[in-house]
Amino acid sequence: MKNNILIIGGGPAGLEASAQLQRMGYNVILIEKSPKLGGHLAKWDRLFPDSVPADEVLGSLLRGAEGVKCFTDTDVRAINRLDKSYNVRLTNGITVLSDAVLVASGFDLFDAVKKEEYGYGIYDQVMTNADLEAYFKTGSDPRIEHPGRIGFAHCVGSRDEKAGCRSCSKVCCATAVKQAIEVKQAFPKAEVYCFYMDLRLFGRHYEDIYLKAQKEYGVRFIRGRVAEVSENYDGTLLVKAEDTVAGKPLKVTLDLLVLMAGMRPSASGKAIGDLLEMQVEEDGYFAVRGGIAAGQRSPIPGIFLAGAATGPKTLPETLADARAAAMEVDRYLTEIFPDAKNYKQLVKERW
Amino acid sequence: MVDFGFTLVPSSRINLDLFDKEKYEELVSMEPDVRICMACGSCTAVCTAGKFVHTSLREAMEDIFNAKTDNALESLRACQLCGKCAMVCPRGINTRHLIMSITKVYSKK
Amino acid sequence: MTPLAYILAAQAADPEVIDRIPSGFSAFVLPFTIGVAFMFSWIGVGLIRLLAAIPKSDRIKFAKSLFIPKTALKNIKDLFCDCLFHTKIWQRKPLLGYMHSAIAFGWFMIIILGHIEVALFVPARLNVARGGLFYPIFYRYFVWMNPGHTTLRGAFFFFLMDFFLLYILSGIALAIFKRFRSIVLGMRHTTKPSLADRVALYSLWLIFPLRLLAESFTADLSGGSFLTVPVNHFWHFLFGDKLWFMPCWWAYSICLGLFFAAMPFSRYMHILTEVLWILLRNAGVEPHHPRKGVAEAEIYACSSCGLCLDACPMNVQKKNLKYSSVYFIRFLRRHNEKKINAIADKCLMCDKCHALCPVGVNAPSLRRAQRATVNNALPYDYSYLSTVGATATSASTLGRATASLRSAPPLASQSEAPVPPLTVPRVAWVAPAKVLPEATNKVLYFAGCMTHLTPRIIKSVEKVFKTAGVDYVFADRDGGICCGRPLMLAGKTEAAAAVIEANKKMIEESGCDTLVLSCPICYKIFKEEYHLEGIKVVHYTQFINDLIISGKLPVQETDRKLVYHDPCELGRGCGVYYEPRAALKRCGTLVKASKEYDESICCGGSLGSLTLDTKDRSKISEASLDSLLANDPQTIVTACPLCLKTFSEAVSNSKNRDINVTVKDFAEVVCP
Amino acid sequence: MIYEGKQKIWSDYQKDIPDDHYFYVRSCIRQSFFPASEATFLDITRNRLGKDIFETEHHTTCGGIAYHSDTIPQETVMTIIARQFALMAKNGYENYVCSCITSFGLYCETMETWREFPELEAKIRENLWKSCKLEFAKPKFLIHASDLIYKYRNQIAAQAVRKLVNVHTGEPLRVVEHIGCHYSKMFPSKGVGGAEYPYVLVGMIEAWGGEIVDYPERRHCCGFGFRQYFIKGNRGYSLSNTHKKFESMEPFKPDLIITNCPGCPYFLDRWQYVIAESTGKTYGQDGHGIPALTYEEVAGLVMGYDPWDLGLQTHQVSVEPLLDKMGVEYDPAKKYLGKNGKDLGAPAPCACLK
Repeated sequence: MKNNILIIGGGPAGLEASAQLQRMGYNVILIEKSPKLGGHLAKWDRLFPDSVPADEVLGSLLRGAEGVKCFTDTDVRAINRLDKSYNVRLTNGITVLSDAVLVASGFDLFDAVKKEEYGYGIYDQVMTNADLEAYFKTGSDPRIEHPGRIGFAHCVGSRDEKAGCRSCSKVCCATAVKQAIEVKQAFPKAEVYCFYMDLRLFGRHYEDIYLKAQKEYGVRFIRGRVAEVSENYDGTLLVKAEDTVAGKPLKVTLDLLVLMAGMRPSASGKAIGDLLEMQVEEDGYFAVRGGIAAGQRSPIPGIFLAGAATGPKTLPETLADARAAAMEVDRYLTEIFPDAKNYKQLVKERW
Repeated sequence: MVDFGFTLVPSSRINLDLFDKEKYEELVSMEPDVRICMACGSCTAVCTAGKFVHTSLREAMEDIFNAKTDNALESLRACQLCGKCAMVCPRGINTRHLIMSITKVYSKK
Repeated sequence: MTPLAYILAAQAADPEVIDRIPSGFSAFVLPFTIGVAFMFSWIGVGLIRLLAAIPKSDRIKFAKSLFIPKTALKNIKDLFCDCLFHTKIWQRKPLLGYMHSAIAFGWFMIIILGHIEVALFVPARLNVARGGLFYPIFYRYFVWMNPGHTTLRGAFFFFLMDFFLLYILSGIALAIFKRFRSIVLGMRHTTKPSLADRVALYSLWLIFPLRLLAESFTADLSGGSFLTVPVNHFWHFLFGDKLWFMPCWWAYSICLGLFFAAMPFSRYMHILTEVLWILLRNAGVEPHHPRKGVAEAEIYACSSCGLCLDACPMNVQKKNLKYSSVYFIRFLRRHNEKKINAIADKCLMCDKCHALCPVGVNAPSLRRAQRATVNNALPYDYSYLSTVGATATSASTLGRATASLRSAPPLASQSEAPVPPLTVPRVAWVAPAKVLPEATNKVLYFAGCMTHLTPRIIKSVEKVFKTAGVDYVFADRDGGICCGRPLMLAGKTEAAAAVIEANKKMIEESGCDTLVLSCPICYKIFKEEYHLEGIKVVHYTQFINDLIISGKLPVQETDRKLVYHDPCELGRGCGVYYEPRAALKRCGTLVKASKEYDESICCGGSLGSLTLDTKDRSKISEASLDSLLANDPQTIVTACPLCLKTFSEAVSNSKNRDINVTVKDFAEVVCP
Repeated sequence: MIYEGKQKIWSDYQKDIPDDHYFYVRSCIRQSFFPASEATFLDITRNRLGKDIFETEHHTTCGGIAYHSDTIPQETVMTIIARQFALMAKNGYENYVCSCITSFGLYCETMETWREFPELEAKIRENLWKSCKLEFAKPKFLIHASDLIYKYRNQIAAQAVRKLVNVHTGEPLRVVEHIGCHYSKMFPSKGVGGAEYPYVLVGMIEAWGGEIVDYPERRHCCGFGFRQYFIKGNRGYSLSNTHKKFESMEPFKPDLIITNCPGCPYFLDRWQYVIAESTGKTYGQDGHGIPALTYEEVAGLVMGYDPWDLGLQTHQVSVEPLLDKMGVEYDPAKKYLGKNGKDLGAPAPCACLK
């Protein structure tokens, strides 16, 4: 008998896990709340560190998940736990009896409006990293018209307790460096500044793009968080930060400021978590069972987690996490789930 | 003018709008390595002259970016070009040539 | 054989040679005459200008030197060896040496013999007014052999002339061949000729074949020997009795004329300027400017032979060929300021091009002079140095390292002293460790900036001193100031003088009698520029070798295969090749590098270059490493902190995973 | 500037302001600098709007000046504050409205501290009883006087005789608002509109027909700063602060600055004079300065009070150009007459500032 597996979230984690589980012979049902599969990846133009088109990556993920039963525009209405399985009522009226549920609800981008001092949504020339990607994809944005000076404010909604997000979002430094290069490619005469607190370029090739940004594109990296943004009479921006390396306050007039909005736990993911009474940690991301050694099981038997639902991750990390989750689901469905007699004991011992 | 016994205090703020792009480009064409510093401070730490007086290539580069070029020259006046900084620079910056190039470009008014 | 006396007597009796053309002139000599007259006037004017540009003292020095027997002898020797025989090239590349000497010496002999012939047979024609300028050159055209009166003497000259013509032709053949396959003659790279070079070159190629043609056409009239006579017969066989020799003589003259006219603008200028340069060099007159005065003789003495191309370590990458000394000198001649500076700054100052130059052109020194024209005026402020010497008034304030103190940690006050602002001078740069009585007859060890970044050298040197029981003072244990050589190399001559002054004061007041240096960069400048009265300046390789010879430092022989790298500043810079090798031979088996002694390849870490980037440097390191690894050594030994660091990095970064070699400092190997 | 974006933020920072029955406490500084403003506040609220605003002569300073100058400890200042609150309760009020921003900030700080550290509150309760034999109480609503005028802005507009409009051009007056630092920078949620885009004064200007201008250094301190101003050697910093604000607002050509803090109108006014007299630079039209008024003064002008009754003659920067623009009738001869009609004498004319 084929087990039903419900995967919540049609982003990279959900797609990759669907593909893997389908290959293992399971009956996979994938639901996605938005009309389109791909999550944030579908909105991105190019990916760090080597600037591959996001569409290419998404294309291969979608091809991998071909044949998976997929409902877009669909959310979870209610979940009931049966003895071992879950009875899930979807918003499209369908009810699924699922033996395992994989929550791949991903992340939300930090709402940059909350950092009031940066004036996103108030000043004409302030945009976010996502807006810039959209510009790269569509080629048009009223804010971008031959900007002479462009700034990137790192850590917007990351490492900011007052904004309710203490943790690092992991991907923004590399994204900022990538976008700084891309902006320089689009506007070679522009001066580009990156305001950072620490450059967390930990991954493979990340340091290379940092060096490239400096060496080939002359991007200026200023160590200091953007503290205040105001609008000048001519609509340009007055940006203030401290150059902590020089130990002096600094100001600069910019034509465009790009806010590197960080990762926050997905709000709709949280809603589903509430239905399941899933445990959430202080940072807002779902708690995992077994700590760092086993990161794909939730504390509730039969509920699995993958991707950014359990904290900020890069795309390769998300995909690896999804594959690992698929393995975990398979292990559960072959070793624990079928044994009706000892199920509870097995769960106690091995979940 | 009335003397009130106090007056406007000059700002210590860095104003990047004063950055002289032309001169900087001249420097870059002379020694492109000025772009790749990551402000680790190794050069300053090993500096032979720095044992006696305040000398810092790292600061000088920062000062150039921050439109305080006179400070940059000041930071390098005591340099003996011994090359220790070149030996320790993790990015392999050609420090000696950079120091001379900075002096060359920014000491002509 | 007929005695010479007889030959001379016979000449008076019956004319052997008859002046064929009474006027002693033919229109074809014009191209040559014009060319050569132009060349001589050019050189004459140039010589006067050059001598005028030299300071008066140097002029007097130069004039005097010509009459000092020792210098005069050396002049003669150098002129023959360097200009005619090219012994330096012979030594390194025999085939190339043969080529050069064939053309130079052969041509020289033809000219001399031509004049002797004229002097013997038609002496009146030596007079310039009667064609003395061209007559000896075209002698064979102007004379008619008196058949049946040919003496042995005449035949002898005919033979010599043909012999040297053949000699030259063999050289020319090689030269033409070299243009296309230079590697056969031992040159990987050859100079790219300029336009004037090409004109002169092709004329030169043609001159001697044309001479053969011209002389062989007239050989039945004006005589000839083993070369020209058979060729003459061949022409007769081919063309019968109607030989139109005039076009050949015209062509020969035109080529000569072209060659001499192009000469001042081409590399061939060296044929004459070399003579002046050798005389000036031997007189001890040194250039003060990269282009003016003596330097002019020096740069025009460059033959553009291109031997420096292969010598230059930068040329492991073809793109760097343009920075070679030959091009530096070419641009100096052309006054191309921008290119001159770029080339001057790139050089590693390893001195190899100088060591290998057949005419001894000191290009690195010219480059340094060029750097000085730009960099000497750059502002600096060493006011803080003024206190350095003053406070180190006696050895008592020096950091004295006795055996008992050596292991003691540095005082907290030494390492944690706050840095005062620029205007406040530091009290003492050598922190006092212990007050000792006046030190005389003592050794002062100066590690230098770079050695402080390679602490294993310091450790080993101190170990050597301790083992050998040397009572020494460590001058810059807590760091010192720079020796001034890097400033000197950068062309900041005045700034270097300030640093030298400060160090000199400190050393002289230390009361030491021997100064030991572990850095060749320091060593070179201490030796050459410091003029330390009564203090012996030695490199630690020399000092340690002496310790070994005198039995003070016992060494253990191992079976390790060692290879020694000659640091540029130590080997070529100061001529220290022997001592390190002598010492190392006692410690293991010393194998050869493929290039060593004065041909050793710079490690790439040199402070000499101002603009060479890391990538280019690592390519040089690789090449140098390859040379050292030629005979599979287990340990690379060097005696310079820069080389040590560079090779250590080169070995660990090497793409060749089979490399199994350690890099060690000389002192580490001698006293492990 | 995207206005909708600001509106969204304003909607996030609203606070409850009761309509009536307030215990009013005055500001030490304002009573000296601009005494007419407090009088106007009481007149508008009591007489024009018919509100119950109670005042007692027994209230004292809040202790803020001493506290911020590091001369008294926190417990002392808290006890002083507890006494004020006790007076309010004793008189049967639970809504506390203060005239001073420093006080407002200090009250907020104290209440938050008590909330976080109940043991400290207990100690103050004890101090209060020991020293004054008063029953400890806390206000139900803590309000700044500008909050109240903000609350009544539409009622005031309804009674207004004129708008903040240039009568010659028909264009709204360009107004710069300046909030006292301690109004909402410490606790953004305690101020109307928060700290980044405070709405308390903007609301008044919008209601009264003016146009608000937003300039880069709008968040910057007026230059007061107790330590900077009190010590002459530091006074240059205070001056430089103010200078920076004026340099930043200059291109926007404001007609008027509206403030809600005791120190701000004073420093924004007097330092214009010092800047003009020591450097020659003026920021208003034709060598005039930019008038820096309190919100009560602006409300009074709108409601048709006589400028000299509002105390506008106590400003260094002459207000006449503004009055002319607004079409306010005034008698220049009465400018320097005291309350009793006696001539106080005109000040010596300035060299640079008209």
